[in-house]
Amino acid sequence: MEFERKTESDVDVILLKGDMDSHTSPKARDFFAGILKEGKKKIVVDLDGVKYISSAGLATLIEVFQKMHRYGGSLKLCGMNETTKGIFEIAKLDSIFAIYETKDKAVAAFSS
Amino acid sequence: MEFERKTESDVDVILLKGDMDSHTSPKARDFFAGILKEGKKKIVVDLDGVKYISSAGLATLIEVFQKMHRYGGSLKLCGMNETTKGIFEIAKLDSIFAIYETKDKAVAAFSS
Amino acid sequence: MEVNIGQNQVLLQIKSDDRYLRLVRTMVEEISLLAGFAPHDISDIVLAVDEACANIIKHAYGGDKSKDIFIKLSLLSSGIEVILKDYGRKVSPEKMKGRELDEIRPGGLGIYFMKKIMDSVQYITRDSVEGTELIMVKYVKKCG
Amino acid sequence: MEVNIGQNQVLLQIKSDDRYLRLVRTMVEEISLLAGFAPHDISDIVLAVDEACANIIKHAYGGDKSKDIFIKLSLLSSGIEVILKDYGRKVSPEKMKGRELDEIRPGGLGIYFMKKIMDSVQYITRDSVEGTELIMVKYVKKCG
Ligand SMILES: Nc1ncnc2c1ncn2[C@@H]1O[C@H](COP(=O)(O)OP(=O)(O)O)[C@@H](O)[C@H]1O
Ligand SMILES: Nc1ncnc2c1ncn2[C@@H]1O[C@H](COP(=O)(O)OP(=O)(O)O)[C@@H](O)[C@H]1O
Repeated sequence: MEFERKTESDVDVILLKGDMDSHTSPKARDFFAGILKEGKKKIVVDLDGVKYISSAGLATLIEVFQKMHRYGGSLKLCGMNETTKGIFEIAKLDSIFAIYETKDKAVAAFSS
Repeated sequence: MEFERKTESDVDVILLKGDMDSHTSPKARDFFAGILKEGKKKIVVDLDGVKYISSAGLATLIEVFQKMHRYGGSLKLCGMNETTKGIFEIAKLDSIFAIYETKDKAVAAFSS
Repeated sequence: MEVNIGQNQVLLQIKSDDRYLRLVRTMVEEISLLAGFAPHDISDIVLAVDEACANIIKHAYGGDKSKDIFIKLSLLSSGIEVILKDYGRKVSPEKMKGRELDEIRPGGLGIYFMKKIMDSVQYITRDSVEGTELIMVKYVKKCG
Repeated sequence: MEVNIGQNQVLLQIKSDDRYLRLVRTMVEEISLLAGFAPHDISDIVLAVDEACANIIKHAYGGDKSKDIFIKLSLLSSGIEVILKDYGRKVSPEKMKGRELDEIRPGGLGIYFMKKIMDSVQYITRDSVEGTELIMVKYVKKCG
């Protein structure tokens, strides 16, 4: 997996690239641990580069979601494809996460 | 494999879709046999939908090329991707076939 | 695992190493395509088999990357059968059940996915035989 | 073929049916990716193995779709080894050579591709052993 991080106004945008399975998720977990340490309150995770996500990838995102929630931060997701959207739906996580079509919409949602 | 056929002025444009390997090439051979029977003189084969071609696929195209040559017809190819272009090059067929980047250029070449 | 396969079967043997999961997924994708499944079903089946393999690596083999996993894929007349064989820790098949989704927590989704996606999910252990066999079947639905 | 594989190996068993070639290709692609090959090399390796399998089906098994092909892929420290085992008609390894390209004709490119692409291509037959083993190796080039 590859990770790209940039800031748009006061929002941290994380672009993930690669499959999020049980092989790659530990790396994603480490990456997010570093970011959460900074106590970031507004994070957008862009899944545009993620073709596949398994329960291990979902677990990583749920962990980020819950940890941020605990310190009053908020996580938004965007850029899902048909496959990843379907997997969120089977897991009934589409109603738990704040999911946006595009990165711009997700970023904008923080200031509305 | 799938085949689409259309006519642009007096040129027959054949769009191929799918991998051209030893499994699919017999179908392609049959398809072309039907077209060559009509004695078509100007044919463009658009490989835009072909992600992969093996020696079996090349053999099919060489056969079309040679049969058309015998009755005074001419075959042009277009729409190759990096992979298929590479395979034509290893086989040194890039100098044998008339290869164009786009379908429009291949069709236009017939009237120049 | 026997080494005879039928005309409609392929057999893949890998080590219990997560880095081979991608390979397993592409293989399941190709066979599901041959079986005539729709794209939506194909990604589901890929997910189910990925979860099953990941569970074998994590639970049956406790993360030991050096053990064997056999994956036999069969094209049925209208569907696909996946058999996963491991030689690891046995758990009684009744214990292999997914949790409810009402609680949001990381983990515990694998078996839920498998049961939700496949038409049949069956864990088989035998006293005289090492390890576990997992048999999953999914049929091509004609409409919908 | 033995059923023991090493940590860096995967073993695929298929029937000698052309419809499984796509599956073989995606599998070779995935392992070549793990081996660290560049995209250009990966499509070449995929081609070489596809040609080798197609030859087994066509020549060693004469088109009989019901026979076995074993494909063992090994990640080397810097490259990939592909072993293809069939139980079909044997041909003396010296006869397995590609033709020159000066003549343009359909066919006869398979072995040429394999030798052009791989760093080593070796056919092995033994009097006491059924069929043929084909061993191909390609190394990751550091530059160029
Ligand atoms: N192949 C297996 N071998 C042994 N135990 C397993 C296996 N698969 C699943 N289990 C058990 O079933 C439980 C639920 O599995 P699952 O729903 O995939 O969630 P998770 O793996 O995240 O715990 C696991 O925690 C484990 O105890
Ligand atoms: N696996 C094999 N078993 C037996 N003979 C083979 C095998 N592979 C290749 N050959 C022989 O070598 C020849 C050249 O093979 P190749 O270069 O792939 O061209 P083609 O298959 O188009 O003839 C074949 O025609 C065949 O006689």
